[in-house]
Amino acid sequence: MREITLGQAIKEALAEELRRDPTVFVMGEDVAEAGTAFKVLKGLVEEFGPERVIDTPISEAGFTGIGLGAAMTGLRPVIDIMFGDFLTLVMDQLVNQAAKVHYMSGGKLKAPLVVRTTLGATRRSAAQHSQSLHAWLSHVPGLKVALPSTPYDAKGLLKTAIRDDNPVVVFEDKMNYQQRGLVPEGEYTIPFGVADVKRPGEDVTIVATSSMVVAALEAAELLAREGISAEVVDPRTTVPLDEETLIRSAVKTSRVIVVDEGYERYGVTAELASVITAGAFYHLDAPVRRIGAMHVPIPFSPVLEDLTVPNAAAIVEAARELCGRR
Amino acid sequence: MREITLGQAIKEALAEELRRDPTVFVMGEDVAEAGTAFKVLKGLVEEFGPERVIDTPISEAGFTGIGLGAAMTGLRPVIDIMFGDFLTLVMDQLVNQAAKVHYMSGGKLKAPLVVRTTLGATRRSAAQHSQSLHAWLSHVPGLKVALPSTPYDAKGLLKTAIRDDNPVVVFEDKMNYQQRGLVPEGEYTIPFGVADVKRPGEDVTIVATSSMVVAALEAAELLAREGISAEVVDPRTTVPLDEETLIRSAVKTSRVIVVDEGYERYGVTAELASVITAGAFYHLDAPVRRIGAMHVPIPFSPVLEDLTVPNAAAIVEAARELCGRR
Amino acid sequence: MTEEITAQLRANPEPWLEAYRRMLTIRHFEEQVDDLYRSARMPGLAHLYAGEEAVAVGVCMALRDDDYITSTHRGHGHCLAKGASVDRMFAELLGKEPGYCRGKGGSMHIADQERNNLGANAIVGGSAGIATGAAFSARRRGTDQVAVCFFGEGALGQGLLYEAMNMASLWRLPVIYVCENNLYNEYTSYRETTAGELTARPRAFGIPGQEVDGQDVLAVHAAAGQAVERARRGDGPSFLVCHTYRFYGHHVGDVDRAYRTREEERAWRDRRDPLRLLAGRLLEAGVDPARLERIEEEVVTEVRNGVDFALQAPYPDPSEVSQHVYA
Amino acid sequence: MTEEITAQLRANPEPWLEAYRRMLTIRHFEEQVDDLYRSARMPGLAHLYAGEEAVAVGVCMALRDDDYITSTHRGHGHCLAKGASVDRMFAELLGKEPGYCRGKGGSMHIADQERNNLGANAIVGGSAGIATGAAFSARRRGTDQVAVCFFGEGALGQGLLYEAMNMASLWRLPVIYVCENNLYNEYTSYRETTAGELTARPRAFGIPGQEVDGQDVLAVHAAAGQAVERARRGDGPSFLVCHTYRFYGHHVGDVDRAYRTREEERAWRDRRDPLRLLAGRLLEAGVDPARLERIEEEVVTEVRNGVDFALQAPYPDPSEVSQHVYA
Ligand SMILES: Cc1ncc(C[n+]2csc(CCOP(=O)(O)OP(=O)(O)O)c2C)c(N)n1
Ligand SMILES: Cc1ncc(C[n+]2csc(CCOP(=O)(O)OP(=O)(O)O)c2C)c(N)n1
Ligand SMILES: [Mg+2]
Ligand SMILES: [Mg+2]
Repeated sequence: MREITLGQAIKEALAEELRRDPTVFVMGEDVAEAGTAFKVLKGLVEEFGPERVIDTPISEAGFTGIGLGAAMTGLRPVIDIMFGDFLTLVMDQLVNQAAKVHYMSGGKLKAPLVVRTTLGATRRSAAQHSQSLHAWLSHVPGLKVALPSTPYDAKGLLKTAIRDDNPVVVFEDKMNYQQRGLVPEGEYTIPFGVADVKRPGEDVTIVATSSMVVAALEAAELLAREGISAEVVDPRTTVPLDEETLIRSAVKTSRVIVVDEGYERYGVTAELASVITAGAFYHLDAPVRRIGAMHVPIPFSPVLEDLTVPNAAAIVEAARELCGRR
Repeated sequence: MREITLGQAIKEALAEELRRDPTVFVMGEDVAEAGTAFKVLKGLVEEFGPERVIDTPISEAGFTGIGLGAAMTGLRPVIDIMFGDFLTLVMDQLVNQAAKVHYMSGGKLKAPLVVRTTLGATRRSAAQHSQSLHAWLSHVPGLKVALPSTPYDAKGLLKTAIRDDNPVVVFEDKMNYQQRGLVPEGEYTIPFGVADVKRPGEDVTIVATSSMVVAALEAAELLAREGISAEVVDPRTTVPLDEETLIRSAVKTSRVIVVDEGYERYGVTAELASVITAGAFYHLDAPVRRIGAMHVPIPFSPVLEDLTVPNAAAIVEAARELCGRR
Repeated sequence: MTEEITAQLRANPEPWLEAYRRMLTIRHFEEQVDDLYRSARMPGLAHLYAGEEAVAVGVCMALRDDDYITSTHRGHGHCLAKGASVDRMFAELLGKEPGYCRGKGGSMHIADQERNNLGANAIVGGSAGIATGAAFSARRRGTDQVAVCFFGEGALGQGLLYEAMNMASLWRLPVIYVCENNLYNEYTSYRETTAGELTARPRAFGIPGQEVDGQDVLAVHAAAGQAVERARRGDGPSFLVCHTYRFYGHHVGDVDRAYRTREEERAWRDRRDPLRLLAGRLLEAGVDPARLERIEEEVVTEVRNGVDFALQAPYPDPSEVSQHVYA
Repeated sequence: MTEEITAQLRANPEPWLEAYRRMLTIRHFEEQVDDLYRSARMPGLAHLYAGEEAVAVGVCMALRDDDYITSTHRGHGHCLAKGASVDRMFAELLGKEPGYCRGKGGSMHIADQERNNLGANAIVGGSAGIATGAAFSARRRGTDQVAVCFFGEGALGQGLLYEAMNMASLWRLPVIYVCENNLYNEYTSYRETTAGELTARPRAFGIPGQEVDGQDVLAVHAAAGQAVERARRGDGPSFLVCHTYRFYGHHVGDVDRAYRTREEERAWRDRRDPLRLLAGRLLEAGVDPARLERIEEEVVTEVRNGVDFALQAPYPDPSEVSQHVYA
């Protein structure tokens, strides 16, 4: 297996699917010549041409709608929303249109649409370029939501998303495109709704999504030195959610921390905590600990921004408390 | 005290605030001559004129943005978004702009903006006119979210919203405008973040929001006949949330049901359940039971639509189970 | 013009008799819907298309079966004009299982996949992207299909339309924007909500815009035909503003209609009824009045049978509630 | 025209010397920002306004202190042109406590409440509603303030702008839309993203649109002055398309700029530098070259002092992180 970056894994997934299926295309702002603002797709347009890797005006709602219309009529668009914060502009197209068209038509119309976008702070980009809004989309029936945390997952989940007959929103951690990881040469996909135990453990379960998986693994490493064995579970998709794996781990360890970079209140941590509590209540030593972003707009100043995002230290502290080590 | 409808209570609140403060104005589609699509504001334009009760084009994002600009420069707009489903169109103006401007400007700019909109299904209006999207807004720091369930609360909360220096989204249950209730003649406001115990009880706590308060009270009545004493607690605002009152009731009864008409997954019930579990874990007999809308787009057909919305029967059943009565 | 059209009619009245049948079907369908509402046999509300029949029929007559349309909350007319059957439409409006969407969509979401009707949309302007995307798709897939986006003049208030038109123009997509200007956005005159000239809007994006008498099915058809040809040739999008009027209220429950006068309504009904205008022309062109009567009888029967079918049809099984959330 | 302007300058060069000072301040400010980035002393990125100075300064010179502006991600120039001070701006860009937003906004969100700068906006087109609302507010409050909405030509892709313009036109609001056409939406030529003629966009909503040489501060000022007068008179909105060019990349990290040629850049820098054009005119009009040199010295000192101030300023206290979420 080779080691490649998360960005390369994404490009590979797209290139393979573009090659495999002529109905696939990529559309968004600066995706072609510039290869996206994050340079992740650099080179794609050279292989597939500007008819399949398409630069758009700055019209998120418009081109998401066009993507949807294309999806309803035989194509498989991959729409690029540069920053997750701009999802605010496409909520109608995604939620009132794409998510509902299959149901509203009694199963006759389909919208095999993929939206790739980002989440995550600490890029010093301030309040309008740092949000993690995946809770919103996860709330909406008809949508699926994938949150890859490694190059391997990023490639496999994106390929699955493209082949799925439903609208799927894939959130990528924008700080993570350079993260390296092992990815096999051959073709593979990762089924939705299957959590991945990123590290097995016995004493405490850390359920972590996307950007927070790295922090959770770091925390697990630190905890190991103190003799606390942490299991790190990555749901990989919030919809569908692999409740079973989460609950099984909770039953085993009796102590659970849920970490997600979205806002804590009314966010993903609340749902995961509730699902785990409902399924493992009588096995839990203590209530599930939630760790999400501080409930403030993300500030620009680095000294403030870093306070708003969960990190390994916060996870370690929560784990110690849960395990009665303080 | 007089008995008036929830719709009348809202109109009274607006009329009083329009009279009291010349900077207040109302803006939206068909709010003036037609008095809104629900006829709730009928007559308001006659008293205050078309300069203060303003019909707009069908441009939700545009007039919400205009409201925001007006709010930032000395006015107090009350923006009408006819159906809560159309919030999809104004998420950028509400979330990236209004919610953040005070923080991003280091406390210098303010956005005393009120958005009135609706939630709730069973009006046979199908998937794009029936959603309850208050979880999204509750997820966003910088916004406050009010969910009145009675004429009394509707009036008092709306007046508080208008006087608040922050953007506030008020969700009204569109099926509830004709509901009657006691409302004092005199002026009053209701502070945000103060839950209301709509019915005291001992055996089980039913935390219910907005449209679900009626269902919860109905359930409590039915349960009383079976000898189960249910306490019905209405948080009234999801942001700020009166965690204390919720937890206190949970500690008292040891059994909690949370009911909200939004989708259950990644919705308001998850947050309320998590907050209560965190605060009352060692007092709870069983995990908090969540009851929200079924995770499907709201279907048109009445025989299907009615299945998607929580009702008194479902609450009764959950309460019986929690109390070991089956 | 009038002479030319009379000549056209006289030479071959058949297509216009078919247009007459479709328009009349819409009219009777809508009257029946109103009746279902008044007699409390229909759940919810509906927005009637009566008065605007010439627009949908004139445009759809210029289309092939495999061309796409997107429709609006006022969508029964578009759906029927594109060829849907009356019985399954009634069934949908009543929330019944044989409805086009198994009763799950209802009046505001009727779609007809078999005839590439991508569906009514209850979000004003909400289908501007979808129609443009269907046109994009036709081009990418190398077909010569075109897409028609129907919308009320109220949708001119929605920014999405401009975003979509800009891309349609840049990429010369085979899409036709059909603006049905029935003078009202719900209960507000469009003059209070719409600045400038209507056809200047598409022109601002390099799209030709044309005003059409929306009560004259021949005029609509002629303008639509040109736009369709242009689109099929690969010359890009067009925009038609069809001036029309809804004979009923905004929806079936809008009965007092304080926002407009009874005189205005009467004037349109008396002098600008698209059915009477077409019937007059057909007779003028020498068509036997008996043919029109026969068509009317057939339509009345079809609508009556359709509504009976729907009333007797079963509701979907409760288990359907959680089907079709995901494909 | 040239003669008229020379006469104007000769008659009273003082305002244009002030314009020169502001433009030069922006230029030196931006060069300093670039330096801060390259030397890794600034967190994040910034979008430099160098090359476009005549637009912000020409427009803001036509405004009163109490008039409103809204700005963009490329907002330093607007902020300075409206009268903000260099030191507090640098402090903001470095995330320091004395910054205009206490370091919480940063480059993309600088606002200056004291001069009614309602803030930069990192959502392209995101302030179209806000500026229009400020104009609405001025009118409702009975003042004669006007509001200016600055945006790049990329914002023509955002539907919100059209929604706002429609209402501004209907309600004759005192707002001026200033489109800074610097030829690129990030890394894509505006010709690939923008159909039709730019000034046809406002005209479609009944708003007069005018093209202006954005490198010529006198021309910008003249056009803005007319628009401001019109707005104050109550005659409604205007739209200016200012043709301009950014001398740096899209942001400070955009150094290879493969999407445009070095020749094009050189041509603009050599022949269309708004500072050199203004300096030339001032000299032509008889201004002593020493005055320009003095201004430059003062500006250089101000910028140097400003950056020193900011570098030494404290960061906000950690407790600030949860302040100002709610008012
Ligand atoms: C985005 C949105 N805003 C508001 C509404 C409520 N609404 C339904 S129909 C309508 C008026 C539409 O007017 P127009 O587009 O002219 O169509 P018409 O009803 O006249 O056919 C409004 C405001 C909606 N459905 N969607
Ligand atoms: C809604 C939105 N979409 C995309 C972006 C990313 N983005 C930032 S600047 C920019 C280009 C803006 O071009 P233009 O409006 O011409 O302004 P310029 O940078 O040329 O001054 C883009 C696409 C954004 N900030 N907001
Ligand atoms: Mg209309
Ligand atoms: Mg530009």
